[in-house]
Amino acid sequence: MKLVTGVIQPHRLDEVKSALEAAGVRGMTVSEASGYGRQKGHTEVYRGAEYTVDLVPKVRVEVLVSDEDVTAVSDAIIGAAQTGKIGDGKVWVVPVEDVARVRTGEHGDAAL
Amino acid sequence: MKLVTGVIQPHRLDEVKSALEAAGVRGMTVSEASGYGRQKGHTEVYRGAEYTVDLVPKVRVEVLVSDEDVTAVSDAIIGAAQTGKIGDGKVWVVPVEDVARVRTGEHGDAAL
Amino acid sequence: MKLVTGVIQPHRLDEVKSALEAAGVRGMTVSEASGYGRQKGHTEVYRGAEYTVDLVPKVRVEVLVSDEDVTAVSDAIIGAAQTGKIGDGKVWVVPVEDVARVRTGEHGDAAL
Amino acid sequence: MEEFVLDTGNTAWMLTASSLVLLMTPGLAFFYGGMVRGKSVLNMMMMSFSAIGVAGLVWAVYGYGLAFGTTAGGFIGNPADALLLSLDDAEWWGASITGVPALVFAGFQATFAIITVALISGAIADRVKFGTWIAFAALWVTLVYAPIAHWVWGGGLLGVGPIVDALSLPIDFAGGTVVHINAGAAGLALALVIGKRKGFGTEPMRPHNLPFVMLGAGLLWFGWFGFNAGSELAADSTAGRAWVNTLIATCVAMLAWLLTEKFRDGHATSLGAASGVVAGLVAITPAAGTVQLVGAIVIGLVAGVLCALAVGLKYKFGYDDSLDVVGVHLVGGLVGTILIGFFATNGVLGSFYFEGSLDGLFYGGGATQLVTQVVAALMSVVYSFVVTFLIALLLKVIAGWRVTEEDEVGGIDLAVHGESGYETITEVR
Amino acid sequence: MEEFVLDTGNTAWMLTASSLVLLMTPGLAFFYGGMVRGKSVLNMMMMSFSAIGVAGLVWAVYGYGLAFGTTAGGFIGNPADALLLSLDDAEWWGASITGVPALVFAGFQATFAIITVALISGAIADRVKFGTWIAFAALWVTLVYAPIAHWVWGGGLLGVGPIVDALSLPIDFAGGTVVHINAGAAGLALALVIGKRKGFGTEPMRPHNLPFVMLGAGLLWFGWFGFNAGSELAADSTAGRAWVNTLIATCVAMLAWLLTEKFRDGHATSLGAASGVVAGLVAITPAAGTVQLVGAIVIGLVAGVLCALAVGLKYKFGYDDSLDVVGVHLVGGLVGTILIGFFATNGVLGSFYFEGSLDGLFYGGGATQLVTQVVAALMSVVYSFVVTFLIALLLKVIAGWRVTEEDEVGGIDLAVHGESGYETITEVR
Amino acid sequence: MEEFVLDTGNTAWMLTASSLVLLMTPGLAFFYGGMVRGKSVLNMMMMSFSAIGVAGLVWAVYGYGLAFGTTAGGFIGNPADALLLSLDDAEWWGASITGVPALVFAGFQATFAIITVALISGAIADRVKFGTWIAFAALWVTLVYAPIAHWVWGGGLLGVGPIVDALSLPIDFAGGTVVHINAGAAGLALALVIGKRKGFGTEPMRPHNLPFVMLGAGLLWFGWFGFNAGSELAADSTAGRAWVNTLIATCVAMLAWLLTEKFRDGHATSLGAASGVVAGLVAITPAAGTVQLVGAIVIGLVAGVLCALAVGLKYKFGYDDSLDVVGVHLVGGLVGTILIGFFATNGVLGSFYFEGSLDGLFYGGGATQLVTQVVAALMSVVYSFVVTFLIALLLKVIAGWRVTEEDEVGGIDLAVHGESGYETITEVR
Ligand SMILES: Nc1ncnc2c1ncn2[C@@H]1O[C@H](COP(=O)(O)OP(=O)(O)O)[C@@H](O)[C@H]1O
Ligand SMILES: Nc1ncnc2c1ncn2[C@@H]1O[C@H](COP(=O)(O)OP(=O)(O)O)[C@@H](O)[C@H]1O
Ligand SMILES: Nc1ncnc2c1ncn2[C@@H]1O[C@H](COP(=O)(O)OP(=O)(O)O)[C@@H](O)[C@H]1O
Repeated sequence: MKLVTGVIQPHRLDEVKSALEAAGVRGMTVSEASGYGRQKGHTEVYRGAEYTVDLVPKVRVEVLVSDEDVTAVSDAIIGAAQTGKIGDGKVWVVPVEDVARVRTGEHGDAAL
Repeated sequence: MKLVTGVIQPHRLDEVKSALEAAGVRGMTVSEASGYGRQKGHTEVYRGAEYTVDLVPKVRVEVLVSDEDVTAVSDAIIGAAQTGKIGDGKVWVVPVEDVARVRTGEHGDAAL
Repeated sequence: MKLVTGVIQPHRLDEVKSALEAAGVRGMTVSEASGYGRQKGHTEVYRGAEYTVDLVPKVRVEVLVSDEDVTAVSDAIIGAAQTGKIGDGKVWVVPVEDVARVRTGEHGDAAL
Repeated sequence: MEEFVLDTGNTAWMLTASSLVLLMTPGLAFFYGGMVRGKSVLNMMMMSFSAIGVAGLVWAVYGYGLAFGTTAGGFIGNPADALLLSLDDAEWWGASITGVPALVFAGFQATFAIITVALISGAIADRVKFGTWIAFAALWVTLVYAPIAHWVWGGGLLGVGPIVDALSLPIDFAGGTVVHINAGAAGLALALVIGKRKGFGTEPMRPHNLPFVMLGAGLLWFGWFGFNAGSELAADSTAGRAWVNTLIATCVAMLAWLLTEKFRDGHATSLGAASGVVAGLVAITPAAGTVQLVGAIVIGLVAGVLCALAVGLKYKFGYDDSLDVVGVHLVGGLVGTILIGFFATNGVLGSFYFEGSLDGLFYGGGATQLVTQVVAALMSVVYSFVVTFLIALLLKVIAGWRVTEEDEVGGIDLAVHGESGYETITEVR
Repeated sequence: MEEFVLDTGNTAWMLTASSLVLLMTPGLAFFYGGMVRGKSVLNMMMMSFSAIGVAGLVWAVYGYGLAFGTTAGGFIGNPADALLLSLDDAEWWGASITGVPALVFAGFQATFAIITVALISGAIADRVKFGTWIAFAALWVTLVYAPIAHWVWGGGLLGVGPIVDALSLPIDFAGGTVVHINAGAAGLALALVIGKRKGFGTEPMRPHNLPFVMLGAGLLWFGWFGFNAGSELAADSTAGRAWVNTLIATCVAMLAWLLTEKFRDGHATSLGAASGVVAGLVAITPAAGTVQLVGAIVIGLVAGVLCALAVGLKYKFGYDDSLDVVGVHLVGGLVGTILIGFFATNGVLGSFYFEGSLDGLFYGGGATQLVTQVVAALMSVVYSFVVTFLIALLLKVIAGWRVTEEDEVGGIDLAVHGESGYETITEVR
Repeated sequence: MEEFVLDTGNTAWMLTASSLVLLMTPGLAFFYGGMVRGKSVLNMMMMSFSAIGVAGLVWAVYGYGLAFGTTAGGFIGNPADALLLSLDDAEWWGASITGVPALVFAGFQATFAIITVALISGAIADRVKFGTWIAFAALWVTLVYAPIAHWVWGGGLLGVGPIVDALSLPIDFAGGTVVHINAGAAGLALALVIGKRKGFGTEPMRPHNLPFVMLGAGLLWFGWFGFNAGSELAADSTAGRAWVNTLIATCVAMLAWLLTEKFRDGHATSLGAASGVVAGLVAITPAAGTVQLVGAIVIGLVAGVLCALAVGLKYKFGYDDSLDVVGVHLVGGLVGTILIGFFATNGVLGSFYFEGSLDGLFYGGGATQLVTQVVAALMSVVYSFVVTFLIALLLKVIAGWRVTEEDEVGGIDLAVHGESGYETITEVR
């Protein structure tokens, strides 16, 4: 099993969710994040004092998948999140040694 | 070393913390997340317009453990987080190549 | 490729960012977290009722790096985040099987 | 009946005071709403807002008559007699004294009925069905608020008749017995019938937004000047006295609560400051126009300390008076009502209000006024507690009070109102 | 011209009422600001605050003259004639009747111009250039608000002349035609010219902070007592009637909106309560001093139900009136203005306001007043819609209305104001 | 001493105005509280709330006497002489002129003392011990506020005697020298003694909640009508003039600040709008009843631009006046106080206030009034700065001002008050 993590633009979340559903994914975990990279942040001004905010809002999507689905899932995320603009984000894959469903205690692919 | 991650129902956090303490865990990292899965979200209505919120609040618990403690720790999380209702969450295990304690710079099991 | 994750004191984020830039890192993902460990939380009092808050605020920094940069990057984080006080946090390394840049679809080290 | 001669000054003040008192209920929505957890802020606020709707409408249709209509044996007024719909300026007792139109008085009084209902909601935060609350609000204004208001202010049995003859005229300048003791006793009855929140005493239930609590306290204080100084029904020296006492007693109560906390817990908190403000306002309410500044200072001091201590009682006795309606309004109301027996100085002050009441123990009037105050307070406590308890039981049987445990844990805002207070990650895209 | 004799009571009330109405615009900033997404809360609030700045200044320099100066054919006043800068107490019509200084009246009226502009901004949330809004505000007060205010309140063609002679004197006690119908029609015109937000109808756009919406509703209600009871320009029985009607109609409208929702959607929401409050306030505005309590109750009921239904129209017809200026202010304003034709009881009530107007259909006055009300309402709708549409088109050509789509999606607060409303992770270190 | 004849209208207005001014301090708590970081919002608000408690109590016990009691050589009043506890309506100078009870005047003045103390707290945000602040508040009202109030308003050396004889009567209608210049100079002294926040000038310290800042600005504006128009102590034409000037000068200052920002930084911000509002209110304060509308417009314009520029000075000179008490209150107060020397038109206006003062340079009165204004302003600046500096040094030695650096970084709310402003992940379960 693998954990596919995508850090994407917040406004692409709906598209990514749909793409993952279409790819047969039945569950995922989403959280807020901030990104730092090529995409520039912005400057805010308060009473004349400038504040540079170099972190930009991102959303993290994590999907546990069986080994054979890895490519399909990462491609689904990449495809749906892509706008072609700097800051679209990253997708990465990490090996997972075990997964369990809390409700039932099942382990392995059955837990996905 | 391994990283055991649990995505659980927010109101089980206290129980999970206690169970982990009981299992001899001395540290963990907790963060907010939202889950998408079998558990249904809810519908909100604002001036007659419906909004479907399909993400449900979850809490992520991450515990770095030595190889021999993996099963004890995942079982502790599963046991404490289980309510038997859909949405109880997942627990997964990822291999970790190195851990360091920032304060001392120690590496490996000593850093846990 | 590896994923280096640091859980650090929030007020060290700026220093860590600078150190990572100096180490040649061009991107990272940052998120909020709460830590539980040796560092004590605090007690709040509301109308005489005490609430023990044992989670302390932390910031999580994640950096995807090529295999050869792992040590440099973890050392950079450790060095910059270190204050010597309890609660400075952890840094750990997880193997990554693949990374993709969403914008271009590039894979591997080129995606970093 | 004398001819009505308008006094534009008094009327201006009463229009203002009525507006100020109406603002108190949204203020209370913030005072209470900030104190609950984020998942139930809207429900808490809705209990206050719906109290305005229900109590306002009841008041308009028959509540004013119940409280201020021709008395039936001192117990209750005639709902039809003085129907708000046909109020005539020359017909109400205060018109010739104050030159304020009857409708202005009726409107001013409506705002009192409204906030008294809303105050009670603090005792039952986070757990009750909205429909049951609405029904309760209507029943309670009718069966509890209107009678007590009638007794004290509407020419009922605490205004004329045997009790007054035997003792003295009870003093309740702006609502110690009618509003605060009443709401406090009712809150206790409700909390007992309805039971505790899941997790009470074991799980942390801390205020989700303390600035909102401060906002509520600020708006309440502001509105309370209308409540207390408006209760003189005129813009005169006694109103000025009530105004200054409302400022100073509250200053002292805030400081007293903070000091009590500092000694006991090691911290002077903002929740303590906001709570001290409300405790002081509650306690000075019955006494505002009837004590000199030194009396106000003592009342503020006693209320600040006692209420700060009293809010812990619920943990001792195990009832979940969630936002301390008992600890603040019942205790604070008793402090003010009883200390009048010591500090009243009506002889000196002079206001049409005080004809028939005596000076307090410390001002040479003997103990009679003190006894009278205790009797009035007890009557309010007992009647309010008993009748509220019965109403609550009735509703428990007919409609049920509690939302499901799942809804309570998941958050009553979502379950009952289909909304959540704030934008969260799930909405931010 | 008679000599000016100050009435301190009426003046006290008008100073208070003016302050209350001014507070309504910051209140509106919260009512509206809480309803938009977190990324555009500041822009929403800035539209209200800047409306104060722009409309206030315009009013001071020539707006008051346009509305209340010597009439030019009933259509518009002379901007120079009654210049605010040289107002003389003895010079304005109301001085001898009310004993209120001219400047106080001018100030009171300024606050009406201000809030009317601000109300419109709800129709075009989250998407317009700030500079264009500023220009619009100045043009609109001049070309739309001032004329209609002149017609109705400034001795213009809805106050004297052929229309009044042929029919009757239209009744607009506190601004149904001048403020709410006007703002509603203008909002519709703007929404049509400016177009929809990106994602309208497809993406969720839920209120980011409902407690702020409740706060706004509370402050609006509070301020509205000044708006309605202040429109009597005196502290008298009619002001008292307006005050009570403003309370009770609003109570009923809130409950009616909640019931409508409960039946339709299954939930009684806090946004519904806040919206019902505003709908009731809007509807009672023109009628506040001219109907008895039963009329107020019916007006509140009709407004609560109709507005709750009307806010869905924008999805049917596909215009993005973002915060329902049409559904609440246009519809609510029409409800109140037209129901006056049924419920007016001026004969009984008596106020210098109503000389020349008739009782309503239900009070024996026949249908004339009803027809008159409809005519006045239509004139306001048509004039406001057409002229606003033209102003909006002009500005579209000259300056452009929309920020870039990228800025809209990323958040107008950051793009236009260089700020974000709340501290976020990126700032917390 | 003449017999006291109550004027209910003036009294109604003063009761209202007093309530409005009291609301300003909670309003300030939000204006300031929104501007600091989330981890110190409660402490910021507590400085305002505790200022109410402390200054209110001091005022009641002896402060009123110090300011308004029989003068000791023009420098200070007799604390015992006019003890608030025994105020007699017929005894104070204003009673026979205004018909307002003495206690109402004393209460009105209490609210001024309160807010002046609270204003200072903006200069020392996020870093001071709560106990030291409490002690400071008590000392400062006694040693700085009361004397200056006595000089200007209490029959002291800026009201009668050699300075007035040699020059003219300084004009401070509602508190330019007594409140704003005073608070600004004191803020500077405190900021210098106490030192900078850790991270000042290097770390971002942005407002954590700008809607709260807007709320504060809105409540301040609302309350300020009581502050300025109430300072006439009557509901008359001059009060009306003060009201209108308070509206229009503030409109202009808001627009001026926004334009200044737009030119300098490229953005018109909401913080700028809120700041412009306060700058305009500050500047018009001393002049509100004494200038015509054109004067008010110029004062607003100058204040808006100058204050927008002045808030940057602290970075240049390296003192951490955290929330710009100097840039807004000292600079704005000077603008208003000095421009009176150009724009005063007392001759025309007529109010008992202005007997003894002259018209301004632009109104044919020559330069004498201008010189007088400068002298009064300087006396306030110097006295306030020097005495505050000494008090601050004393407290530094005795009690210490700063919390530990760790507590400052970790958040003063948790460290000092044992609370945090908002629910966070750690509480949400
Ligand atoms: N080395 C990295 N490790 C972790 N996250 C990264 C890394 N590089 C980029 N990111 C994440 O990807 C996001 C997009 O990266 P960025 O460099 O801005 O644009 P792009 O990937 O399109 O070139 C960043 O905001 C950050 O969240
Ligand atoms: N494939 C997955 N990858 C990552 N997280 C998942 C996955 N499936 C479920 N989850 C997480 O587990 C939570 C519970 O899953 P759900 O399907 O609702 O119930 P259950 O696991 O009890 O069948 C989800 O809310 C989500 O956070
Ligand atoms: N076993 C663990 N697994 C995951 N995170 C941990 C673990 N132990 C500690 N942490 C994280 O590291 C932080 C610091 O740990 P702590 O024990 O307080 O201090 P230190 O590491 O300096 O001894 C914790 O707040 C938590 O976020």
